[in-house]
Amino acid sequence: MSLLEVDAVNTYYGDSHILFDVSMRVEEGEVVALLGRNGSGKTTTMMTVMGILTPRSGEVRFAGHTISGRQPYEIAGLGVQLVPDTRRIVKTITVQENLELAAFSAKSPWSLARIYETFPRLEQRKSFMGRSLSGGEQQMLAIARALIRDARVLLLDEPFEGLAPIIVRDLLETTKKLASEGRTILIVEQNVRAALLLAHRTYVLSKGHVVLEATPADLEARPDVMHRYLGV
Amino acid sequence: MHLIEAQALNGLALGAVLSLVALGLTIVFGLLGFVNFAHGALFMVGAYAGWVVYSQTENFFLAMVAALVVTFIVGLVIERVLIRMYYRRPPEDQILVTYGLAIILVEIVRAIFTGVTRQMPTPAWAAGTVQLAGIFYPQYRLVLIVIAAVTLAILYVVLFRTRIGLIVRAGIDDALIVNILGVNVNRTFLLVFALGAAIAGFSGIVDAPLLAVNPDMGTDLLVQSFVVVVIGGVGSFFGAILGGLIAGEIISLTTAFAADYSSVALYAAMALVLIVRPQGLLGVEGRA
Amino acid sequence: MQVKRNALAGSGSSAEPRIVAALTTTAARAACCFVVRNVPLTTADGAHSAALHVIRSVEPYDIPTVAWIAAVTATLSAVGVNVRHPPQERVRVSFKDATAAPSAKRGATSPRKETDLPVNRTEFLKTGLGTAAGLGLAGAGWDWARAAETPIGNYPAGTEGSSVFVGLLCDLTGSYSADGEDLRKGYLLALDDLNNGTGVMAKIASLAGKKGLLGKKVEYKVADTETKPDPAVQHATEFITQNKAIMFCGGVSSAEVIAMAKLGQQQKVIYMTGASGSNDTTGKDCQRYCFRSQLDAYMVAASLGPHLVKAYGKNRKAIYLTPDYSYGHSLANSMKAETEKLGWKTVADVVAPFPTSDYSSYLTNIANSDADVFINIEFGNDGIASTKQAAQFGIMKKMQLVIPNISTYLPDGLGPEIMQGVYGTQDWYWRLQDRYPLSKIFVQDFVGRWKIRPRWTAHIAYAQTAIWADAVTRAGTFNPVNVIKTLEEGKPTNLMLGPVHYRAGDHQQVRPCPVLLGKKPSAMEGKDDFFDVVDVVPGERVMQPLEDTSCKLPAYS
Amino acid sequence: MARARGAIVPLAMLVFLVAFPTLVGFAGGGVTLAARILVLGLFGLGVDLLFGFTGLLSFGQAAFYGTGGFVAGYLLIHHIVPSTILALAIGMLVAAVAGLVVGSLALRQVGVYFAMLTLAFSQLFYFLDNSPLRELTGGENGLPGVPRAEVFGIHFSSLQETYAFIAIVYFIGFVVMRRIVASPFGHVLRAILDNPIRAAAAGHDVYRYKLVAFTIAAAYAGLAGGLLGLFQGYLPPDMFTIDQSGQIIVMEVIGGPGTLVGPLIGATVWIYLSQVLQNIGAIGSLWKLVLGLVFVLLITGFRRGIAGGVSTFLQQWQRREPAPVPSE
Repeated sequence: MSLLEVDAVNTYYGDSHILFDVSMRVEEGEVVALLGRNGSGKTTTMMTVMGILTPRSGEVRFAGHTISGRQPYEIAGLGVQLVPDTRRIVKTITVQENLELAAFSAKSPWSLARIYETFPRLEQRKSFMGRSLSGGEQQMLAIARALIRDARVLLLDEPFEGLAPIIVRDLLETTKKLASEGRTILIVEQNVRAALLLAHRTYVLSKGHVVLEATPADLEARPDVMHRYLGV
Repeated sequence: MHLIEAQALNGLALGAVLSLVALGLTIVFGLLGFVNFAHGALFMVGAYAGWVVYSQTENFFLAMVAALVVTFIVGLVIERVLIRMYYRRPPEDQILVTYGLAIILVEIVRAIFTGVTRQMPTPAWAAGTVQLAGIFYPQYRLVLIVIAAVTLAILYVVLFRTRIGLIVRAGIDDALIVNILGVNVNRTFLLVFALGAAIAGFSGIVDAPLLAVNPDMGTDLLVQSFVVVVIGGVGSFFGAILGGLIAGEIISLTTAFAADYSSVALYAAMALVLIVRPQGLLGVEGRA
Repeated sequence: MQVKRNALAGSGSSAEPRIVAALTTTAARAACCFVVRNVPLTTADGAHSAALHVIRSVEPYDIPTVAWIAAVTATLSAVGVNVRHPPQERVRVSFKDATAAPSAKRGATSPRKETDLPVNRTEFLKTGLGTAAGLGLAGAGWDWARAAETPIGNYPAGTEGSSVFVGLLCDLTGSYSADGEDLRKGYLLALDDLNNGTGVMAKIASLAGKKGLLGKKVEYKVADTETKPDPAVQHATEFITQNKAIMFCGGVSSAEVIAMAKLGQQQKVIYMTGASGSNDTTGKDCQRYCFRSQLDAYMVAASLGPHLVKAYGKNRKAIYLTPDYSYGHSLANSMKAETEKLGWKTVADVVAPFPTSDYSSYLTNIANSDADVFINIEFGNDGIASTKQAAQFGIMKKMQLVIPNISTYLPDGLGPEIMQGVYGTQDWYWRLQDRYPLSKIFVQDFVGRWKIRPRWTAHIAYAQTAIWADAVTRAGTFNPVNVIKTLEEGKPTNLMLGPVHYRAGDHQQVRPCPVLLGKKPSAMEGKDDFFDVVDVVPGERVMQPLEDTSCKLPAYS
Repeated sequence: MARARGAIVPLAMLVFLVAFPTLVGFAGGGVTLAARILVLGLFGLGVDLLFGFTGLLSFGQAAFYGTGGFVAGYLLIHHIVPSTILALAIGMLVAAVAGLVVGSLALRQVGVYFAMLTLAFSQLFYFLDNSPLRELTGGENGLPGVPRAEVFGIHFSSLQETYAFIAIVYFIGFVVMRRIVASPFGHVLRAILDNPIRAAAAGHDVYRYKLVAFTIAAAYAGLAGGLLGLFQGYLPPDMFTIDQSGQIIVMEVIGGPGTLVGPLIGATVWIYLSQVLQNIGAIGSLWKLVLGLVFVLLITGFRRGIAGGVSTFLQQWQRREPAPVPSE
């Protein structure tokens, strides 16, 4: 049994049909990349898994529980944690409060010290308001919030988007480290190269359909697919 | 000259009550994302709950407790029965349902207690006047300033020094991420709605010795507290206080010079704030 | 997709000319139907042929347009617009009709100037579809005795059955809902007494031993004015047009009352006011069809003033808190004039906007003045809030509080602690039962029916209904002109305050004016025993001279 | 063909307007009640453009209703303007200008904030009417003595004639509003209703479109206000109250937003129910409570009001046939 299973899910946004029978799985300890062009349904998939959107049909299962149809906080309580593409740092509270907020409901949260060890930059900024952080710092904080909850699956939605290359490199290192520690990660990334560096396995989405499941090596061997679906 | 100071003091007392009422409104608005048009009705319900207890016991503290408890419970019930269904609906629907709710609350109170204005006297221990720099000033108004200040201080501690306060403040900015981070926001919504109702009810009872206690007493105050929220900035704790004080001073000081225009001046000030700083004096940009 | 959006955006700028064009063409189309004045048109067929005529004249239009015009024309004819005659002609025709054969032409326009108008009653009697003209004729045929009378208002249409209808306008919701409820209870008691020949009604000479009015049962309905003039006028209009009300009554604020009085005059239906203390009601806004029983501001001042001077001495300094509306100003001015005449000085008249809930700014000025009498003109809930706040400012420790017109439930909202020693007036107070036997009967009956004592609004309701019933009986007809003339004769009706009548010149009731003084809490016998009746001033002594009222009563018809 | 079909609704409306007083008569109301409902229906057309088509919930429409009414009424009472049409037009224009000013400020905000602002601004108008301008507006007593309509030498003097006049104005207002919502302008408004951000992304100046819609709604409110004065000969000060703004919104919601006829249906239901309920002995003064409950139930259960519910039903009923091409 896979840790996370998405089974023939159809999701609507208002009246528009976004995901068509999307199925995928993520095994324990695996890093899976979700690839596809803009508007192919990657973020919608993440939101469906997190419970922000409820599928009209199909099921999402996590560690044997059916989680589709449940509230985000319940899903988070089971150990799924989304790091949203817009980061959603709470702007009106401090960095430390952002972390405390995330830690409240976790079963065995990391200590703040451990987080600050992983992200020293955040410690320097701990009493700053969320709104004053730079983009890279925000992304760090967003990932840190998920880590402090010790989530079993991290859903990283476009973690590298809009960041300076040097920061991307840093974050990539951090993410690699997390993966090497055996953390399960589902990552959505426009930056295909970065995603392929990290992932054990990939799914390619196009117009709401899963069109391909492949290893990074297989995918790189098929420039036609890369070009057609990923624009690379 | 000393009359101007007295008017400033009047403004402070009026502003204190307005701040309190507006705070309840702004917290609910900030977190739940909609303005509670039944806030004025809850203010009235609080006054009536307090009056019922006061007329039995003649104890103003018990009356305050009753107002708090009753409106808190009314808030819980309303959220569970009605408001809950509206979280996923457009904000316009949410306004409308609270508008309908306001009618229902007012008419229920009228049906139970009739339209006769109820007698809510000044508590005996605060009925006198004190002499301040040569002018006589009602003790109860000073008490009112103190009650409002203490209540605001308690709310400050709750909001800024407790876990639930952190959740509320975060939720005001972004309720979804709080949900994603594993916090049961529904429970928080319930609590905050009831808290907002209780603040309204509490304001109702502490303001009752100044007002005519009747079913329609909340209407004017509702609109004034909207103005306070607009001036101060939605969802902002200090915005509500600042807005309340500004509104109170505008009303009192204009009255001293041109009574005809005291209400007009309030709305003109609101328009001015909107032109200069649309998000309100202490509001965060990009909200609402 | 993108292209389509751009197309929409591009053509967006041309929307306004199109709208204007639409407006113009539609207006032109609608206007067409007025052009066809000379087309004979009396029935539905007439409308049809008129439409055909229009079709011929507007051939360039397409079918739907013509259909619209036909339908508009039909609308007009159906609802009774006289499309045939220009108005001047119509007036001429009706003059002739009125002199030659008044009885047969009930459906015709009565002779009057188009300008004074707003309502053309006789046309409205036709009720829409043209059938009522026939009904009117039939009605006239049955009653030869009255056939010679010109129909007026709802007379005789509203009196042809076995019952007549009276519309009751009460403030059941809104800020005067308590007073309105009291008013309602008073009306219901009065009308049931009238129909059953019981209670105070049975003590009125002309009504004794009779049930109903002129042998007819008096039906009624209650409508809620919501303490606002607009719903008041809406419901009153319905009572007049739909229920053929022969009289309507009620209203608690002067604003409602003045608006309804205007309506009564317009529709030629008698209106007996509810609570209204403004001088304007029988002053600049007085109406031939409106009668007011409550003390006006002048009477309040004139009956209260001497008592104030007697109680507090001459050479006093008074300060006023006045709501900024016409009633407030008229009461404040009357009080000022009266007390100044008796030697008092007016320190200031502090005017607060209406409505106000926080009076601190105004009270600060009052508290720090050197006045020794505080005369609070504020009424209703404003009166309660302002007086409570004044007490907090310690004003009553320094000054004597006077509330010239004590609103119905003001003592309940303020409590006896504040009310003790306060001078004021009310239209009526239940303690008057000790002086007037009919007041005693009234209180008894009211308590028997409603389990609470009547307040002064209930008294107004009962008294106004009774006086009207007396006048109708003495006139022997429901014809409003005769009833008004009977009321204007000034023959008194003996009621809860003894004999009362209306002054012919302004329709203000000449009636005893009770002066009240708030009781000590310890002296109260029961929760609503707030006052001692200090004096009852005969009305004749305190009436404003007619020439000062600026009242010019409009015509009877 | 398309044109003929386009005329069906106006035709049906005309037939309805002819029959309306009779229908109201069956229900125990008079032609004045029918006229009042039409006035509210006209007022509601603007509210529908705002709320039903653009998604703007204004709680301050009473300000424009009152402004239009009092301006037109004042001009007519004091014979400053001899023509009814001209007075109505000036009232409408002043209301529109007031709408432009209030809108340009209030539309800086969206959603609830906007609703609060409009409400606060309408309070400003209320206080202006009541205190500083009371010499002109009659303050709390309102303005009596508005003469009946006279157009091109025709006097609309009886109640029936006044109804006809109001029906004609309503009809014109209805047809014009139909044109407005079917125009490219109306399409953009609906796009804003669907998704303001997408509409802005498509290059529309959302603020300006909203402002135009707000101004049109204010003009309709002003015209309706003028008609109220004409038919009851009196302008009540409560035209300016929050209650008035709230009531028209309630009517809009009960009737069905985005349907144009919604406010008319809502006004009919509201006024009819209030009259009926007031005359049920056991309910009497509780009528407002009952209506409040009905309103809350309606908004909870039937988002699209009565008209919306009926049209949904009809659409489902017609689904077997090929659906007519929607206007978008």
